[in-house]
Amino acid sequence: MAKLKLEVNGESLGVEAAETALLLDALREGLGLTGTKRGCETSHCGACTVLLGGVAVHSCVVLAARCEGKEITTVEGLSRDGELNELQRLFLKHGALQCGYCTPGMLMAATALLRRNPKPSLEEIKVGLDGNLCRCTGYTGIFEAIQACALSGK
Amino acid sequence: MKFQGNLSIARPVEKVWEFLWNIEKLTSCIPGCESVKTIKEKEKYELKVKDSVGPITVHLELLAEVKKLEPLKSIEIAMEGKDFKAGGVRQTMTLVLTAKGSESEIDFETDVNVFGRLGTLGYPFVKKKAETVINEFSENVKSAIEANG
Amino acid sequence: MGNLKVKQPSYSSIGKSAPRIEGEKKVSGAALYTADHLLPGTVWGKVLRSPYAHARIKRLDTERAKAHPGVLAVLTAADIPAVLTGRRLRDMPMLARERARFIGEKIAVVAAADRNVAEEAGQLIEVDYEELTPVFDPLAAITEGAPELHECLAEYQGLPQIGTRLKNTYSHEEWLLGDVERGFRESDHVFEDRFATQHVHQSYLEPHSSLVSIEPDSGIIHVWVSNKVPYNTKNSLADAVGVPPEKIVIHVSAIGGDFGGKGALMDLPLCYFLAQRLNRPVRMIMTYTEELTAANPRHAAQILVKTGLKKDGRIIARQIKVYWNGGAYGAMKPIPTVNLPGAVKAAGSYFIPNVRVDSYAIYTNSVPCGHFRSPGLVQLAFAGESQIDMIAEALKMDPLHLRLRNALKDGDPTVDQKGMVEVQCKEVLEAAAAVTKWKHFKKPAQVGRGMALSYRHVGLGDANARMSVKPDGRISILTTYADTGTGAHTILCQMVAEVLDVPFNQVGLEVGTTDTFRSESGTGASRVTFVLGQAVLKAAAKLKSLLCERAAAMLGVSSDQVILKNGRLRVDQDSARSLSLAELARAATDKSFQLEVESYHAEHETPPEGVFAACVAEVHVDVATGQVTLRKLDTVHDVATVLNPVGHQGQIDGGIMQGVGYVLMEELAMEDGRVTTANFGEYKIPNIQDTPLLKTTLVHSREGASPFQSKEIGESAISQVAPAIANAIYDAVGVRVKDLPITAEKVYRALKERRAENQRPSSK
Amino acid sequence: MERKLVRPHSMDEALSQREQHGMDALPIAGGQSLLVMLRNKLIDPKILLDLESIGELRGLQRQSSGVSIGAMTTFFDLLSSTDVQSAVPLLGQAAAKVGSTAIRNLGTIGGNLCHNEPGADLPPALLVLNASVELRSRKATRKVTLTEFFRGFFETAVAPEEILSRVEIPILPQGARGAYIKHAISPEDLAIAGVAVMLVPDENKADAVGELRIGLGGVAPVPFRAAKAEAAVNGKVLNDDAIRAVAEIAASEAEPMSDPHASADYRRKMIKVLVRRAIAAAMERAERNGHGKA
Repeated sequence: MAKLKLEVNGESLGVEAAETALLLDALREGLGLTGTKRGCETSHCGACTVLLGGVAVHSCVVLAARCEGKEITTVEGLSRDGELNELQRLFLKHGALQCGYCTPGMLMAATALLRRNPKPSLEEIKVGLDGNLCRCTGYTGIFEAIQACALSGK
Repeated sequence: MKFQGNLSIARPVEKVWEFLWNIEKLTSCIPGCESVKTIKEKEKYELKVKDSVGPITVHLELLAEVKKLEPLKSIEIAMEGKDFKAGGVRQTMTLVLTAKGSESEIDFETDVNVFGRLGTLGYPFVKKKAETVINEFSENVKSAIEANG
Repeated sequence: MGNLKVKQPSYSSIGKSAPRIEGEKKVSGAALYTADHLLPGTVWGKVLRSPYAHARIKRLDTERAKAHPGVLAVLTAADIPAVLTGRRLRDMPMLARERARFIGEKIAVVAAADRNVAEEAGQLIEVDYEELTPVFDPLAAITEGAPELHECLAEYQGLPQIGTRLKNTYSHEEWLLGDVERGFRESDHVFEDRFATQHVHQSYLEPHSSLVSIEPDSGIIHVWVSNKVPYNTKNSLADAVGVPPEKIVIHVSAIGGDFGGKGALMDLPLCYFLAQRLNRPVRMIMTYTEELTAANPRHAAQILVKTGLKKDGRIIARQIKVYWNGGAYGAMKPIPTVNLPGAVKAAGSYFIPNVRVDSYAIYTNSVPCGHFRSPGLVQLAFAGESQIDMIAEALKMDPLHLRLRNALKDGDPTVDQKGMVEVQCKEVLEAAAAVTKWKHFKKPAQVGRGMALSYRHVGLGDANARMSVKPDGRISILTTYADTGTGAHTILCQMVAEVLDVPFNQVGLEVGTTDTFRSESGTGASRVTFVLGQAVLKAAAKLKSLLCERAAAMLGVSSDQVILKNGRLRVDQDSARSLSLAELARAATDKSFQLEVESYHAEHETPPEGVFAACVAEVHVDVATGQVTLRKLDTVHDVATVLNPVGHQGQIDGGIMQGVGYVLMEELAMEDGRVTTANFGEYKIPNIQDTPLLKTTLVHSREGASPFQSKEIGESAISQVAPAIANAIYDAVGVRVKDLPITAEKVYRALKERRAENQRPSSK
Repeated sequence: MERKLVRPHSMDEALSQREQHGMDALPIAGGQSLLVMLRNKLIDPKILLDLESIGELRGLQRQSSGVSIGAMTTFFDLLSSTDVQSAVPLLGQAAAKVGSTAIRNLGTIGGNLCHNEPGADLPPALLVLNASVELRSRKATRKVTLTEFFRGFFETAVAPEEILSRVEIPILPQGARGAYIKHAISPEDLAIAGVAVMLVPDENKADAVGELRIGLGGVAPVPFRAAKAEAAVNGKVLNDDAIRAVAEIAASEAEPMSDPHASADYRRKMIKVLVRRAIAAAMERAERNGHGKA
């Protein structure tokens, strides 16, 4: 077993995990951060998307040990002391979620997209979220929420 | 998974049968076949096959049984084996021999069933791998027969 | 009646896009789904599954597995009661007992603290199988030579006593109107076509999960499970494992998508047996490979449609035979006839005097099938609405006119309704034609348009509701109906805010456990707003009169002089004298009585009002590769009051994209009973890049069966999408593909055949 | 016995692990395919050799002789690198078509080549770029052309004691134009058929083709160059008939296999369509910016 020191949402947390443990299991089972969801576990659905060094990754195909010394952001880190951020509010306003299981991953992928490209076109939004499946919304509400967030510039 | 194919061999039927009849030689044409042990002549054999699909390595201990044996005509072999980690394999193979003038032709039909993790998650890899293994096997058989004079 | 622009009564909360009440938890990652409940000491349960489609289990040796380091328990059928389970038809063992009937059927279960150990130990279980002849095609399963899958079918609990018994058939449902033979005799044209549809997976992103923890002293069995019918599940679990139902408490948690697929027991009994044996909480979470190979997908089907028409295009006879590939067990089907609810609408949205529908649910050695959004109707609409276009082509009629010519109208009988009411069929069709300029569409090369139509009814069932005023004056609804993502909970709060005339954010909703009420149907079949909505409104009415009564006593007036207006109890004509809800609640607690009411509501009769929807699809076909690109999708929906516009639109868009996946890409491909598309790289569902331009048009009418004159939307947006796209492909390049999905390769092959036919010198 | 994770900081350290343990020390680059196989127990190496912290495997240098790309360069690095855009735009085009955003963020060129899954997007492009790979062991370094590198179904020339360290792409001839076209159900899939084409103009005859290179993916156990088809047209005028002939020959060189997405026969037929379209796309790009740089 390995003793990892992970920087998650600005906090330095110790977690015990197998040497080749995956980040998804370290976050959920190790640190009890169950906001990141376990979906397909084969790198296709995106429900487990988190930010690693500000970049969107599927935490089901990332070694936890590799994340030491890098900044990890999960959905729990988006809101500051209970206050939802602009993207979260717009997801609610535009019906960008229904069952909510893809939402944590979708929010993280959208956050990474907007950091890389603050004013994305519809096509760029589609490419930015091409690794995040949603079965409830038909994706339209998600487009609108991200476009609104880009316009608001927050 | 069912595969068919046929092989034309530039040797007379008797020569080809002599090879097919010799089960050790025949089964050693299986790619990755490391050892063949006769348990009961012309009936039961134990094979050790090690093969890999990229990083996936499979160590199979196969029990091969000769189901049907019609000299100069056809031979049917059933094989079954397990790999502790990846799962198991069950295969039947029928070879039918026909004379083509001074040469001969083998029509073969094989049905491969793969179980365990290889059977579910590995299915796409395994199916394509099975195709390449069978092509390789038939080439080995052809070159083995045509090789010795 | 044209596009009736009905003046909607002005509401304060109803008709607004109120934000999802559980939304904040979902976007912040705080929402707890079954797998998110982390109890200390929890161990994993993992299942060993049959590699054979049909086999006798001769020997089962678990010694080596039990001895494997880290393994805490290994259970097989011998260790558990020989009870058969099922939502209606009880035909499925919890673990295969001497006989495996599909690849993936559960043979044994292993418990270990480490998930990997639990998975690996399964391989150490030695099983001797004797292979039996399998049968995979329903049409073969009913022939004499087919193997009998369930010899003791007659003894099964819940076996429907209807229709005729074919081999391997556990349900034959018949729907009749008039005399279909006479209808065909009087027809000038008769068309007969066969269609085939594939297995598809609901593809909710949350895999089935269950967690069981048993309190040591009291023996209370706490259950968290991704299941939307907690009371049915509690009772069937109790029967299955032999414990009194009162011992079981199911905590209703958030569900990560259902679409009809999360109503069966799945791994729950095994989870219990392990928890009971180990005195530790046990969790079982299906991997997505297990979901795609051994859950409860939508039924594949062989469908025969025979339609008779008069010269003038009137349809006077339609006969449908549908052979459902039910899979190895019927245990996943919830309705009493153990058949598919869509069968009743097989004849389509048309007035046809003579109709016969035969719907057969048949055993085969493949994955047991269950419900998926508008079960049965999606398959039958593809067949029926494809054939309508084929008929229009043959009669040289515009497909729009053929539909308008036969569209259902008020008072028309169908196989299950004496006379339809509030029918908006023509209006929906005319609106679709108008908004897409159907008649004057100049068709660019390889572009085509297709149309389709279907209708649904709202779902039936029963529901409880409890309502109280909290000390801070907030109103709290208590339900045990899960919101599987549809937004139903938000709508309930809007309804209560409306009738009690309080601001929307002063109404909250809590989800209880199966201790809260005795029993109810649970979420499904688009019944929640209709049935639970009325239960909640009854509770609101009771609460209102209780509040007025209490306020009257405190204000010293008679209760009929008190009115509830924008959040305060006021004396009529003297509104200065009033009390806030908070004051009333505090007073109530002093006098130690609760401001709490309870209500129950049941609906057993399908309301005669159908909810119609049309779809016009525009596609481009790349003739060199056969690839279909969806350019635009117009859908038209028959609505009355729209309770929550954003929620309503979400149900439409979600239903559409599931329809798009169904027709163009989704298939649980099977080879000799084995599902070969075992992950999302192989089983393709629409992703964000596949969403075309979607345009929704609402056709308003006055009345709806659901509260506030609203109509069903959950399952009425999906069924017409597949046939509309199939018809558009025909319009674009003249090829008719009658077996789903319509992949690029199938279009390519059909195009080649058509080119070959054109070159062949005509036989005359 | 618990699996070990070894994270060497130098090639030496990594190569000695490989020398000691061979295939049991399985290198992991981006891990986007490998970790799925690990999680599902299809592979069970004793050691995972994490290449992330080896500086020598990183970096993309544009030299006069061409472009040298470290094995740990991610797809995202490739599709956003200005050097790639100007020197070998075809590689950026192919990298943009691999998997999804998250996979492009972590997946690497070295991992993609060593996994060698049929239908992968980079191999056809790298084949027509005449790329070669540098394979290093503790004792020696050798350079292998890509055609020799792809040995068999999921198999490459990497020996148990070796690690793929760099991908070398020679400078493109003047006026060369490339295009990569992929036919798949959804953009993020492996290709049902993937065709890359590089069109090198003939110095003296304006409308003739000096050299036509065709790379095919997803239509055989390994990605390969359609050598026969190329030979049929090098030096000739590329008119419609010539293009159709090239497409026919290329299709005949394939050994496609069936899977749930497409049958073998359909894959072969798609090669004809895609080769014609790729050549047209490359020629159209040639006209668009005259005979300037690729």
